[in-house]
Amino acid sequence: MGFFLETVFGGLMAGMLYALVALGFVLIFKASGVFNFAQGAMVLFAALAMARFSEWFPQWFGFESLILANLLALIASVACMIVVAWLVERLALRGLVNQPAITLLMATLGISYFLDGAGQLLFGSATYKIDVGLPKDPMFVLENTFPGGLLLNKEDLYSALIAALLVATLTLFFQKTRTGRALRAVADDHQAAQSIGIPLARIWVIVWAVGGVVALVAGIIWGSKLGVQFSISMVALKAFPVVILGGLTSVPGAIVGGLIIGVGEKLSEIYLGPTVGGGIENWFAYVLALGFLLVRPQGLFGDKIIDRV
Amino acid sequence: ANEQFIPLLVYRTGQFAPLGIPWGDGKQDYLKLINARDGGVNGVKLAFEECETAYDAAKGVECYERLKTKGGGASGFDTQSTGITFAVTDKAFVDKVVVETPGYGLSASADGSVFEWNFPLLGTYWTAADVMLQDIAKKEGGSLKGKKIALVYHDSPYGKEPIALLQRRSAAEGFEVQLYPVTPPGVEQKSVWLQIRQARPDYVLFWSAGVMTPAGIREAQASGFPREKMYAIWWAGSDHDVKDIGAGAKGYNAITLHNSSARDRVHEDLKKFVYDKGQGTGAATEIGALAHTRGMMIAMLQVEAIRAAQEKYGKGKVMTPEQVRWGFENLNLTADKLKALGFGEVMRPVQTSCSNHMGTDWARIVQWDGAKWNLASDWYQSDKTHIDPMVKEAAAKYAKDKNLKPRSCS
Amino acid sequence: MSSKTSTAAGEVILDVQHISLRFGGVKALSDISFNVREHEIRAIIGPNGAGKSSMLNCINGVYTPQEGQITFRGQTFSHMNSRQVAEMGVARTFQNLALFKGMSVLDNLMTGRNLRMKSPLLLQALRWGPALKEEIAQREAVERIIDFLEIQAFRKTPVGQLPYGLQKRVDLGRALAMEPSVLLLDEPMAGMNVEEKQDMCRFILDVNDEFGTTIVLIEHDIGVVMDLCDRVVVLDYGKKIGDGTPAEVRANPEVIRAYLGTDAAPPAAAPRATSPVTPPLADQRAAA
Amino acid sequence: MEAIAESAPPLAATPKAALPPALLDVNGIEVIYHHVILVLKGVSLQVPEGSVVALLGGNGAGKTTTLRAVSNLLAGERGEVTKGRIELRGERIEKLSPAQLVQRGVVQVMEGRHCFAHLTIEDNLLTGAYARKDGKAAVAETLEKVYAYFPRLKTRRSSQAAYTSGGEQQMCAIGRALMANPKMVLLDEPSMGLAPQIVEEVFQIVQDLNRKERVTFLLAEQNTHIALRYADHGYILENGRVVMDGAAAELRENEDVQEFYLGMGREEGGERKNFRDAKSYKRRKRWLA
Amino acid sequence: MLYRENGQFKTSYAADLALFPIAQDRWAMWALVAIAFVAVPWLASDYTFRAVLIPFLILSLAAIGLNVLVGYCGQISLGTGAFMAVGAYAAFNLQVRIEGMPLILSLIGGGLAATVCGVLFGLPSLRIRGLYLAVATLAAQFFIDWFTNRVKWVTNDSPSGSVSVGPLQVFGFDVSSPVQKYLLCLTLVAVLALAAKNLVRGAIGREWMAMRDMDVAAAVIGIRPVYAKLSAFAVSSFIVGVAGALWAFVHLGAWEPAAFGIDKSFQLLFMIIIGGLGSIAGSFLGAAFIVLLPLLLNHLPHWLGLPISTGTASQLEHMIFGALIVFFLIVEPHGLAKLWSTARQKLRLWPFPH
Ligand SMILES: Nc1ncnc2c1ncn2[C@@H]1O[C@H](COP(=O)(O)OP(=O)(O)OP(=O)(O)O)[C@@H](O)[C@H]1O
Ligand SMILES: Nc1ncnc2c1ncn2[C@@H]1O[C@H](COP(=O)(O)OP(=O)(O)OP(=O)(O)O)[C@@H](O)[C@H]1O
Ligand SMILES: [Mg+2]
Ligand SMILES: [Mg+2]
Repeated sequence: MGFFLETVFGGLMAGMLYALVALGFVLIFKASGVFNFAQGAMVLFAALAMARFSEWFPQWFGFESLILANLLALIASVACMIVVAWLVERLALRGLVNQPAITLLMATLGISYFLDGAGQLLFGSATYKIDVGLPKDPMFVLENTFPGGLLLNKEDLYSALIAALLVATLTLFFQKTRTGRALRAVADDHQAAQSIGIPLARIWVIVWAVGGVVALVAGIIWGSKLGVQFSISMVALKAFPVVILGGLTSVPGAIVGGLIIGVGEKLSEIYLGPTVGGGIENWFAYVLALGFLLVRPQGLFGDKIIDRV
Repeated sequence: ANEQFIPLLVYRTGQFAPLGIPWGDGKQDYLKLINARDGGVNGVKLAFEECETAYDAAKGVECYERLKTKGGGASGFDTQSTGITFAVTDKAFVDKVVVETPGYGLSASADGSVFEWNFPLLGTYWTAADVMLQDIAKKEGGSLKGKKIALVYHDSPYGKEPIALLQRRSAAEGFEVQLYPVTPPGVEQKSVWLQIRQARPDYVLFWSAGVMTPAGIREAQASGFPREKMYAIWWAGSDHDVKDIGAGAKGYNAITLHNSSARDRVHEDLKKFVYDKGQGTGAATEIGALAHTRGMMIAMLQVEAIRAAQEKYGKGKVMTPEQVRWGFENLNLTADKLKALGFGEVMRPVQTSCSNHMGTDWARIVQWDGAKWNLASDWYQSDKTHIDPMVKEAAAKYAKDKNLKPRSCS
Repeated sequence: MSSKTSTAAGEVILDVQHISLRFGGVKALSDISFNVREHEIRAIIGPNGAGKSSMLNCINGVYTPQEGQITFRGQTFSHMNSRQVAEMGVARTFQNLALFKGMSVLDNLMTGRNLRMKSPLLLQALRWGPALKEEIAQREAVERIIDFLEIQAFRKTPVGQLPYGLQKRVDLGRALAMEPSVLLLDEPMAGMNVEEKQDMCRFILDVNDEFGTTIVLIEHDIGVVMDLCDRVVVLDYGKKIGDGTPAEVRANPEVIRAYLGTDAAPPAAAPRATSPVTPPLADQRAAA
Repeated sequence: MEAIAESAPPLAATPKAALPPALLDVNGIEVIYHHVILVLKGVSLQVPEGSVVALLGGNGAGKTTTLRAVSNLLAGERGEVTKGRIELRGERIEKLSPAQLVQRGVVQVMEGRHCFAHLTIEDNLLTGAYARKDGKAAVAETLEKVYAYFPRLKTRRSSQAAYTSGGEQQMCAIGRALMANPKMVLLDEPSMGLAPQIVEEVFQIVQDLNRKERVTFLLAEQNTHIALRYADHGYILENGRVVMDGAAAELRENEDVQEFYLGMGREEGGERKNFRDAKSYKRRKRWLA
Repeated sequence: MLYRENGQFKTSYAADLALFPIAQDRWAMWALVAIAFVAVPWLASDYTFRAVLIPFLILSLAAIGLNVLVGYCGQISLGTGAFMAVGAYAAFNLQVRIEGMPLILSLIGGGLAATVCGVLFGLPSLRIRGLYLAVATLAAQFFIDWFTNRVKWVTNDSPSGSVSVGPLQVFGFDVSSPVQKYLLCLTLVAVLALAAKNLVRGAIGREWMAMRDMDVAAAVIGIRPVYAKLSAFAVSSFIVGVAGALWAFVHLGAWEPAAFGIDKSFQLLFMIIIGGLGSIAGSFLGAAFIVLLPLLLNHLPHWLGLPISTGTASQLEHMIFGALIVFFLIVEPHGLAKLWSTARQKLRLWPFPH
């Protein structure tokens, strides 16, 4: 029982981390109709910026404080992501107004290649470290109830908290503001949105910048866990089933999807894996998402797919 | 031109770049050193060209095709990747160029009678696993009986190589093997380590690469598995793998082909003849890092093969790939020779032959103390009773599949 | 005209009985019944959102009504299956243009003949023997329709690039390519000027005359409806409020209230009686 | 054949001295789609402030393209203006973004509705007010006004636009444009798919806004009858050229216009011809002869 | 005014249905075929064959397969790599398990196995659409990655999970030299490309495109979505499967599952988008672009004599590659094929501007 709970809990925590990356996808999709394959690259880029700036600033300005270094690096990284957003709009999206979703998707793949290259060129391709003081050691709770206690991971706990906070903010933003509505309009029909005076350029810069900041948060958390290196862009692969399951257009869906996928894959790996040789959690996540989709083709909380003549 | 061409397949980008960069730097640095210090091999300058594979087999094949005939024929490919090795091995038979895979590649290719063109010098994953088991047995008072040993591995041919050996030895010695595949890239390993927490193996052998390594160590830390009970393969035991985790990785063991922390004359020469002149490939701080030293060592083996070939086929001449192959097959680096080369502290003697393309399989364990690697064991050599028949079997199967007629080595 | 009235008295070919359709809270159709006789031109009119398009969607299986049934040539269905409907010879056009945008005009029309193309995949891949023969035969048929609709010049143009009005014509062409016995037209003349409407009317009348096709037509241009149709159904808010000849419907006070309005009707056409009788077919051909 | 003399050749469509200064001045524009398809071949037209100008013409004449050129929505269709000038109150606007145009008070209602499928009718309308800066109350007021114009929309306010009927969507699109409180509206086929009563209402609204709030309208319309009834001035486009223009009343008297656009037979003395009597598919227009 | 069709009249529908109705195109095509089959084998170097032409041909084939599914039928697939893997491993098993199995039959067998898989993973497409469908195909990708890695018999019990094939023979001829391999690929690609072209311009192709453009309307005119979608999956995976088998047998010779990873899927998707969705010629152009561009970028510093490190060069290559993709999409979202046809259109009108 204790082990089962541990597994579930581990899954929930992992799911929260996936959700954090998934959130970036949802945000950009919901607000511009672009399925942003570059999200992984943005996570990498942001994390690299954060890691390197926090390493460079103390060298450049000759101070030692870790907190100050992190703070300055954070500001610089946010600035970086805003610049990225601006460039993306200027150089890519602007020329692709009113194109079909698949073209936009491909463009983001191009962007992702570009960011991968640029990030590593600017910041290096070795492993770097982000240390924002997240605790690493295990924590055991309920030691009286279960022999050996329940293993919890403080780092994950903190990360989950941050993710939850971010989601709440974004949900509010979408539901309650005029801009939120405009964003959804843009996603539906670029041209019509233009025709009634929604400034696509500004909207896209905003959305991508927010997407960039979300990527930064994800990058910091994953980076402090794994070290910052090219591979970190692959956490995006873990986020796909999450977004799809939660529904491409739903912010809370990212969280719920994350939790389901997190728990689902851990349980499957631990209880099913050994019988078939293990290593199944990756595809199991997708199969899980697929199963849900067969029941609800638009994902759990996604907008209903419109099907009318 | 009087130049011997050496192709350098590297990966400076992608998932495995942190390992690939110092490795590639080391290879290039050593060649530069030979040119700068000795004016080449008996006057034959070494020419080289890098080709980026990004650890991708198809790209590796392209690099191989591009470079194999360059400069009168390539003097041997260190592909730096198991996948690329697989992809080019068959071609190498036809093209007649050497594939040298120190510490990786096909374990079976140690059999030179079948694998004429492959040289898994200094060790394979079978010898590595064997040495790890020996060290564990030593700690456990000589016997592994009744022990539980887990293998957490990168779910690819690279990670799977040791399984065959582990299973064979477990059958013979009565310990239990638990297998935990990790799907690449391995960013999320919670379920594996939860399973380990439950199954409570006595030791974990860690066949990891890239981001899987820090992720695994972190997860071990988070789930409270003692790092002292972890044994990593040499590709997961470099400085960059543990540096950022620092104290969190304290106690983590890794096997190594060479005395990693040793600083030998070659390092000084490199600094003096190359880096001080501003010719260094990487950052000077990298000199002495595990992966960098390993790169230099691999380049040194290649250079020595060329030198050996020259002794037979004519000093001061450019060797053809076939002549270089002979050199690889007739390496004899004695302790004295190594010392003269500046590698005396770094590694043990190597001698290859027609039937033995591995040369030697000395290895030892190092341990991370939170800030640096320390030697944690003496040198071991693998136990041939299991490995030799396995190599023979696998090589024979390969020969049969490929319609190859093994040469006779006697 | 006289020939018309006699054929309009043909058999009932399509009979819609007590159809009700709801979308959540929206009652798109409630208890609608009407029938269509062989060879007649039947109109469905009504204000926006009355449920006209939904009615057509029920007939060809895009929507499944919650209640009621549809009898087609003696067979009764409570739910129509699109493919079956197509096989039975019902074709339709769409209000919002449902053309295959990425395909050329020719290909769009050719899809209309797909039901007739039966050669197996492998032969198609070889494009050999029966497959090629079939392709050519169907192509001929389609070319006739292209000539008929006078869209020769756009044969190879992707339909997405055509102006709206022409797209409507292609939409009709695709339906015609199916050689249907019943043709359902959803606002075929929206977005056309009078000249083009006249052409379109001509096409419709010719199809009706030459091929004997039964036509169900939704149209907001009352002039067209009055001139062309034999009988008219009027829907309002999902209810049927009128059914009869154009003249009857026109006089129906409820229809006037809900749809026509008192003065909104276009300038009256020359009274039907005095208008010349439809010229004989030969005459039309000469003119064409 | 006399008509030829009467109808001005395309390029002679110079501003008439009698007209007030043009709000919108389109001068000899050429539009090319996909770099190869030449669609507009030198179209010039003027829209005086406070007027209603109708663009007439058959399918594919280039009406929509002209409106897109004015509102700068061509880029999304891969079209571009390659020649000529477009001026709004004397300011060149070819380089402005559609959003900047909306800020200057020019809003387009696109052909084919283009409602935001996933948004409710009300949200659709509210997004129309995105560019407005005059506060919530004013927007709410306009919303009520739009609902008053189109009561049908009010009953369907909370359904997603994709699930409304064609006509409802058309109303939504028009209403959405009105929400921006525009100074000039480019209406592309407003009557399409609307029931006759509603068509009449839409044009009443146009007239209303035009008279009371001096909103200028440029409308592309196939329903020539009604368009000429409400417009001050008309341009007839054929094949990407302006073939005729003039005051609406004048145009209505023109024989060709009567025959081809109003469907009136000459013989019957201005009566509408029966649709059954249309004889042939192809008749030549005199100005193309 | 070399490129004119004036004076060329088509007198029958058969002539109009011909692959290249314009004579100049026809000549150009024959010339191309002649060059490919005759001149190239004489002229090209081993390196060109092995590193450029063979991968180009095989990837073109895979791209054609994917284009059938994505470009023609509108079903997004991110699992192409997996279907290539199925083709490769199935062909491998046929080859090693059946004594004397002819190579061509193994390749076709690989294709058929991929077909079965493709149809299986295509089933969800009956309910799931658009980007959501990508998840089904990703499931295929990851599942098959895992399957080939984990299930022993797939690799004929190779302990490491990597496999290799012996010498190749077709109809008793050795296929070992690069030229022979090239000709084998070329023949197969030519045949399959022609077949694919015939399909997409025939009845079934129209059904696919109809499903892609407007599925409800397609249903109303009597097209069965089940048949249309699944046949697209089947045809697509067959071609992709054969390509996979070729990639493994002819190009790599020995491979591990990673050779057919998700990167391959993305790469192929790139090819068809850059080349042109819904265009067979586009698949070739796209493959050429994606195969050649990195080589070109790779050589560039050498040619220019720029002393940049391999790492930097490779990062720059990434950036340029990404930028070019975006650039192309902006210039012509319908890909190189469309760009080419626009150029042709202009050529036809030349020297008159419009
Ligand atoms: N996106 C496009 N790509 C290519 N050609 C186009 C495009 N849009 C319009 N055209 C072409 O431009 C010409 C003019 O079209 P436009 O839509 O402006 O006509 P219109 O007068 O609005 O016709 P309608 O009354 O049918 O709407 C047509 O010949 C059409 O084929
Ligand atoms: N799929 C659907 N989901 C929800 N509501 C629908 C759906 N289809 C139609 N409706 C509603 O049903 C009613 C009737 O719609 P329908 O399209 O049949 O009207 P119509 O008579 O064709 O009107 P118009 O003349 O404007 O085209 C409308 O109020 C519409 O909003
Ligand atoms: Mg309708
Ligand atoms: Mg138009």
